[in-house]
Amino acid sequence: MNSDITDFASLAPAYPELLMAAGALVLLLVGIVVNKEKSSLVSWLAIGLLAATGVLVILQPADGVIFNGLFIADGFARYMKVLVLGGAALALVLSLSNAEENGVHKYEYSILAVLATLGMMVMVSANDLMSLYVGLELQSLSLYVMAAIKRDDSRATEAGLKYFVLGALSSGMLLYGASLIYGFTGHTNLSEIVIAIANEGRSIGLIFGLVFLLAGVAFKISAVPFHMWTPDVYEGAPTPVTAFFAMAPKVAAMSLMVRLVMDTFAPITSDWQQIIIFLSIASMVLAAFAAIGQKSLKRLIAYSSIGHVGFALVGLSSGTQVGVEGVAVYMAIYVGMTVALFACLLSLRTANGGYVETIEDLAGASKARPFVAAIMAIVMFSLIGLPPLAGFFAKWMVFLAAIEANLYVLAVIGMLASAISAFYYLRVVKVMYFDEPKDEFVAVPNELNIIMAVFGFLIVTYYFTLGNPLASMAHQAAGSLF
Amino acid sequence: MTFDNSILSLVTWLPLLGAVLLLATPKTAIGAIRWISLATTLVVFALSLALWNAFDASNAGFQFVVNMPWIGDSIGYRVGVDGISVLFVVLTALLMPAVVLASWDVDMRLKEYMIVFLVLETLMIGVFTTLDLAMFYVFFEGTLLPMFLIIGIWGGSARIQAAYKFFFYTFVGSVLMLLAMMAMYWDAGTTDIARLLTHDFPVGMQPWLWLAFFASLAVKMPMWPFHRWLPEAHVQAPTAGSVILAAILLKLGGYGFLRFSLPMFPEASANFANFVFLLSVAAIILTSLVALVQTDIKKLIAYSSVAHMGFVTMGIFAGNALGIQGAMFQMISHGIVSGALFLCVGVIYDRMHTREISAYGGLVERMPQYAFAFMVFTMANVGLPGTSGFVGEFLTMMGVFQVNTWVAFGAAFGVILSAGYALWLYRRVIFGALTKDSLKSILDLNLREKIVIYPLIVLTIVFGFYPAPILDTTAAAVDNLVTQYSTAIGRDPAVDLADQRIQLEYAAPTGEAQPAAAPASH
Amino acid sequence: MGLEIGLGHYLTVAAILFTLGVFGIFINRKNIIVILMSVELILLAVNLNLVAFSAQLNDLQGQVFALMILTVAAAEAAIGLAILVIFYRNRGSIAVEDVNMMKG
Amino acid sequence: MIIQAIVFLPLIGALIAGLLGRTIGHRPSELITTGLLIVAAVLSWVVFIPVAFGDGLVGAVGDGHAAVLKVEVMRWIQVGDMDLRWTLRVDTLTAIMLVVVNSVSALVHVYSIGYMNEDPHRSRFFAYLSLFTFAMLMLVTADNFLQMFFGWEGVGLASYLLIGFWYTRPSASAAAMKAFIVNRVGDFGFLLGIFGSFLVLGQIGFDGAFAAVDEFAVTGMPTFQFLAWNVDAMTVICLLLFMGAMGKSAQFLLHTWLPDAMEGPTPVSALIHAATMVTAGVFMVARLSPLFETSPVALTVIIVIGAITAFFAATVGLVQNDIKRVIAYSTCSQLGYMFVALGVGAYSAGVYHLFTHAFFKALLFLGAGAVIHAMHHEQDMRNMGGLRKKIPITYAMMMIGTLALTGVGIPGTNFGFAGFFSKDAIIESAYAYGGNVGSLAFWLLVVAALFTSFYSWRLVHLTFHGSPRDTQHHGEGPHPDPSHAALESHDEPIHDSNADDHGHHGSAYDNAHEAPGVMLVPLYVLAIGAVLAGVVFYSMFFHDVEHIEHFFAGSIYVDHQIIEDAHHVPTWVKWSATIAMILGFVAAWYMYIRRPDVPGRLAAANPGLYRFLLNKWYFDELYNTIFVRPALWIGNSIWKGFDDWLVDGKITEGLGRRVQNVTSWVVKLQSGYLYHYAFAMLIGIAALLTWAITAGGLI
Repeated sequence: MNSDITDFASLAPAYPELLMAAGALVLLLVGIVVNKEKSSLVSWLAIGLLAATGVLVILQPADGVIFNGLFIADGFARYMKVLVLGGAALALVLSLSNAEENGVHKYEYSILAVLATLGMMVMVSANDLMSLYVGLELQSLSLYVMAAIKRDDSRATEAGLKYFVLGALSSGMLLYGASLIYGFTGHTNLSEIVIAIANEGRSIGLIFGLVFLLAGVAFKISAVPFHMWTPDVYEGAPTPVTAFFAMAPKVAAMSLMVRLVMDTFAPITSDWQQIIIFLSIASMVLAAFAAIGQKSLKRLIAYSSIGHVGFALVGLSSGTQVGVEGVAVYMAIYVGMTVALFACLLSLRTANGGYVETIEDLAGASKARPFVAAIMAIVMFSLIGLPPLAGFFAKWMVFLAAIEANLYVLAVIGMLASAISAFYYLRVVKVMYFDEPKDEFVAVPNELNIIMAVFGFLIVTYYFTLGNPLASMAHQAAGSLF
Repeated sequence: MTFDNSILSLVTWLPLLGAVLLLATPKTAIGAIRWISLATTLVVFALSLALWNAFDASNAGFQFVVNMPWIGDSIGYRVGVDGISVLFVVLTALLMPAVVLASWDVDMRLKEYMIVFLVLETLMIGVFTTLDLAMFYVFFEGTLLPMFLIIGIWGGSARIQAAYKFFFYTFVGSVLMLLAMMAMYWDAGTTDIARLLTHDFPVGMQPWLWLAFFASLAVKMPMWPFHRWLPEAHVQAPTAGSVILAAILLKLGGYGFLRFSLPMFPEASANFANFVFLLSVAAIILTSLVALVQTDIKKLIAYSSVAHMGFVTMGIFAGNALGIQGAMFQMISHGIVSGALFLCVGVIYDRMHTREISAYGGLVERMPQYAFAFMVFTMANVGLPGTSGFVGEFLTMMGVFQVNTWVAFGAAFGVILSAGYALWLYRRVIFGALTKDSLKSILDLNLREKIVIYPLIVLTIVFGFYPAPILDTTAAAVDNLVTQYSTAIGRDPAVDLADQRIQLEYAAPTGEAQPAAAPASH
Repeated sequence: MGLEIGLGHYLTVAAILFTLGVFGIFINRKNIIVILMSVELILLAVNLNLVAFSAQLNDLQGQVFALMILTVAAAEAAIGLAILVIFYRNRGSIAVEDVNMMKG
Repeated sequence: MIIQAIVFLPLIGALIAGLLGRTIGHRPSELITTGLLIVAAVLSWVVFIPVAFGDGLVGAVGDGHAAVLKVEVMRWIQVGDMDLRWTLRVDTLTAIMLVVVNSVSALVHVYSIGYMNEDPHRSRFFAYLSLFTFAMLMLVTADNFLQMFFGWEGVGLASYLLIGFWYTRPSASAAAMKAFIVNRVGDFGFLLGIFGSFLVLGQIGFDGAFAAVDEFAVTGMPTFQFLAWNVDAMTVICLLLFMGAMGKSAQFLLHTWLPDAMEGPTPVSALIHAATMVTAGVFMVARLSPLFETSPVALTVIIVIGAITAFFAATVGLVQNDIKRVIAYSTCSQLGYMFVALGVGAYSAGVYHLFTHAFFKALLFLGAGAVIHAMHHEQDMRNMGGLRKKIPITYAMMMIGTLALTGVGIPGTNFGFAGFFSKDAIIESAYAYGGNVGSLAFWLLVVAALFTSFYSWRLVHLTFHGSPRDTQHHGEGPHPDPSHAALESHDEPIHDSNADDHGHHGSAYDNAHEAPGVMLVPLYVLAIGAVLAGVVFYSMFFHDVEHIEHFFAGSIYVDHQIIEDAHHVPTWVKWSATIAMILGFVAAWYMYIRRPDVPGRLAAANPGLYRFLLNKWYFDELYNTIFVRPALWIGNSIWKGFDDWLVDGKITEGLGRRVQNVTSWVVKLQSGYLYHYAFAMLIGIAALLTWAITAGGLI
């Protein structure tokens, strides 16, 4: 508790965050001094910074609780941070090509991304309602701006506005819940809250707080019924931004959710389990149905991401270590699939300029851009959860946990939902492969090709390549929570 | 891992290697693509023969076993074959070269086409070689993906509908099986099939597991009334697709029943046996009647497949050596015969581009060799003794007769009906005067088609007269299965192994006689 | 015999404020500015809660928390207004009804 | 070795002619197949002679009482203890069949060389013939149920191929299909019978089965649960097996395929549908006599069916105009005789008739073939007549055949044609059997004998006597009857590949010519058989019980009682058949020579009866209405109604539509309005709160 702030070494667990913070400021300076045209330089620097931080996280595994218990670094946090950083960095890479017309060429964009990522890292490592709130807000505020960064585009601004208003509402809920929890446990520090709950047991106030708090987090992972913003924001925001939204923030929020329920509220598992199960079922089912009705690809992806959050929550609702492992693996694979997906999306630009907006625009892509189409198809099948692709192994983990916890109804509903969801994923494949081509597609930037190739390969060969290491890492990560 | 044990992994993954090779070849190098695919499948076939040769039929257990943990605790890399699975491996490997040859003239996206088929081969062989529950599902379900593309991309006019139905029928069924597998994992603490086989699942749990598996396997089989997707898929799929679908993919269902339902949930299987019998007989009689009135050659054969699968399920759940051996044989034989029949349909479809029966007639005039081949397979389809088709039908009916005469009685109607639809088809397509101008110039089998079809003719007839190679291979494993099953459900294994006659009741003895009910054993 | 103001009353007031804020967000069909105010109202409710609790528990953390919230709220309002401005530039309106280009 | 030769030479011939026929040409294929068949025939006589006249089967194991010679060829199906092997079993019964099959087959091969000499597909034809012979041999040499079933189906296949040999004729391929499917109906029973006997006897091999049956004498008859009833096992099994026999031997109810089978080339009719295949049923019952003996019920059924068939077929034969159809129905009716013999327990008599019948019926068919050949493929007797002068040899042969068929002979003496001995033997046994069944059978058979002689002589008269009628045409035939539509429908114009025959000018009568030698020689040989087969083998088949015992050496069940009784029936019984025969002859002579107008008036007088007979008691129509059409109808309605409408339309795609509905509803929720979104969140919170509080039991 009373560790001397000035003793820099004692801050080892927070080195990555500190590096990020400092780096962000430096980038700001760089961005100001270099002239606007060189903005891609800033992006590369940002990517470098994120990568460096990632390396730091991996190479410098210092566990511990610092800042008077505000901040915790453990295996779980590290695992999630790597995912967050990876997702963020890849999202930035995706934004490099045609940044101009996406409106993400301004150097502020990369800096905001870095700040948002910093916020997420704080969320992941938050061990106190306050640090939790601060991290969350740092992330959210940056994201609001990123959503609306294409200032002259009315869709983008509307997306920003919606995201902001609802986000503010949700953080209001979260705070209200936090205040109640503080009031009924007498603590803001998570590890102390656990003890308090364990001693004093449940009370209506506490449950109120729990619900409001979880609702706030559920908004960030866009779980039904707190998902309403997702489709609109995904559609409105420039595609690279959508890619960013779809990966890092989800991971961060999910890890926050996991830490809260598995750690802080462990003593009242039965209470939060109800809530998580409800969120999970609602998300899976609603997403499965809603996505079928979509024409816009990005909206479809939005609903798909909602659905996948639902599946991840299936694992969490088991409340077991296997469940947490499942969530960890699931988020990792989810990030991988999303990266590949957006890479494909950004690679398919019709000759008359502009990206493919609707599903129909993909018609005959398999003839014009066989490689991209193939990767896209693979990703779609993987999102369905069809073996032997990565998506299946993700589902395997989470449902395994659910079955272990005897949540049969949940499992069956989930499985049927995934069967229904196959409808819209297959539709994409069908349009690309079975339909006749409409218009030409232009060449694909290299970095996208590389990303698609790498992640496509990993998705296909998951069983041989990533499967084993990822499983063991997730195992360690989850272990640190128990 | 000695070579002996690595051979399974080799057989399983080699086709994938071929696919990768194709990936590297430019799509314009048609010749190279064809020959690489052919070579790959041939090598795999050779290996599978070596495997069969090295396989010790007297050993009822798994052989060439490789067993190592892989992903977490729940997924391992485990392979091995026993008398039940090894033959399917050979069958798959046997038909793939035929399929490649049959698709020699495919001009649309040949590269992707061959890649998809090679991937499919790996998945299909994997289903039979894997000994890991999770991996079984991976392969089992994985076959959906290439087949969906095959039907959807290279299929006929209404291909999209067909592809979707194929996908959803199978997928919806399988997800339940997946959950059942997870439950099994938590109950037994392993996904090692070899260990699961010896694990006693709680009797209360078995019905649910059984039903979950049934949901998936019955659709794959397909059993009546879950068969509706099959005719559509067959009609729309390209020839090669139909061949694989009928010859191998349908067998996954039967294999699943033999590998999981019967040995792992014996009590449940016994309780559901009558239910299965009912569906089987319904399949045999009703779908045969439906086949009788088809106007599309492929549809007719598809429906007849459903009927023949009825014999398989019937035999499996008879639960005695006769029935199960018969079911095994029936599956292998049907693999050869139905595959060949679809190849035959492909031959005339390539020439006339129609599957309408009414568009043909009198082909024997111009295509005597074709007529001969088609006759052989038709007769095998009818179940004429001396063709492989007979042995399976006979054994399954014989086996089920020991258990339930009603079922055998119903199934025997299939004997009449199959003759009905098969011969009628033959008469309308092959016999009669060749009056249609479109057919006047039709050509007989060319060399490539002969190379594909004639070996199958030989097999059909050889296995009809000398089925021993197949029956001997399966014998030990099946006997083992039967013993476990009947012991588990409290039946007398000796009877089910047919080592002993059933205890007859005797009417009042005629003439001077010992007290009745003296068991007439020999 | 004056009325004793206890924790309960504070919580009630805070709850009412919170509800007002929320209702302000979805009953109001007119103006987005109102929504921003409602958000502030919510945060206010939260602060009231925290302070009340901290007094009750005589523990400072609550008040620290409240101060943090005030700070962040300011930033939030700033960003909100900024977004609102560019939105107005694009659409020439800040009526809530007009914020639905994207739906379905 | 000799046995294998007998069985497999035909197969070799078939393979050569079938697979290499195109390359080596027609003539070689003909010669090879025929040559091999002749060798096989000679060999089978070599096997048979010692059995008949020497001291039993050469190389047979077991004493004279059960002399069997077995040659194992290879394994077949082995599951559990069901051990099936391809084994050739030769005993007396088999030896007889070997002789019959191979001799007739050889002769038919020779005959066909002449008959088919213009057909472009000759080699295929000979391949089929030899293939059939092989299958038939496998059937008669079977050592277990399944091998018998193999031969059973094999001959079915061959007959299918041969009936449909002129595939361009729709009627031919239709008849072929009908033959196969009707036979399959019989096989339905046969198969179940096999299953049953394996279940009850635990044996698939004959010896084992017979041994098991013997045990029942001790243990009493077994019963088992068949379908819903607990029944006497052996009765059910025997009836099921007999069902198979009915199909193959065209017995009443399953006879409809035989007349249509005449679509095949005439030699085929002679070989398959007269001499050999159709007698397979008789052979089967005889072979399994130990089983059938255990079930009086089954035997009774056999008698009744047999008697009815004999009578029914004869009645239909009375009015047919197609020369081949007449003989076909006669075959049908003669088979009925055989079954009666089997039923009453005089198995030897049944086999005896099978043996003699083979010769004279083959003779008749080949003779008819010669006539048709002479008349350039005209088969309608109403267009023949007076051929006696044109084709005297054929005429003579037909006369011999007719005399044999009608059973001309003097009771109590050794003078008589083949048919005389065997048929009288059966009739006497039937009478000796006594009881209602026995007497019913007896009278039906006697009447049938009368009809037999009537239609046989009618055939002779219409064909050979009287004046040529082929210049005139349908319309004023002997039958100015109202049923011409029916007639047309029955006699499709004979189209055959050798078209040159059709261009001939002048009437067929003028161009009629005697058949070439290659076709006549077989007739001579058969004629000898038709004359002598009866008298020579009389004692060993029927006359003397000890001799029978010794001759058959346990290959069939021999009931001393019935045979003894048969020998001591009243004299009027012995004469009954002969008298019936004479009456028939007189009637035929009166109606077709003396007063040719009578038949027409008779037909006109009672058209109902006439048409009833002409249309074969309307069996085809009946089956069409109660089996074929319903089957198709059901198939159609299940297909359209269940598969397509319900499963596909309503359920599968219906589900799809439901999903779409839900979707459109869900999508509406996403209205795009902020306040709706906020509201949704609040609802969510409220719901969660309520749920958490209530479910948590905090209120």
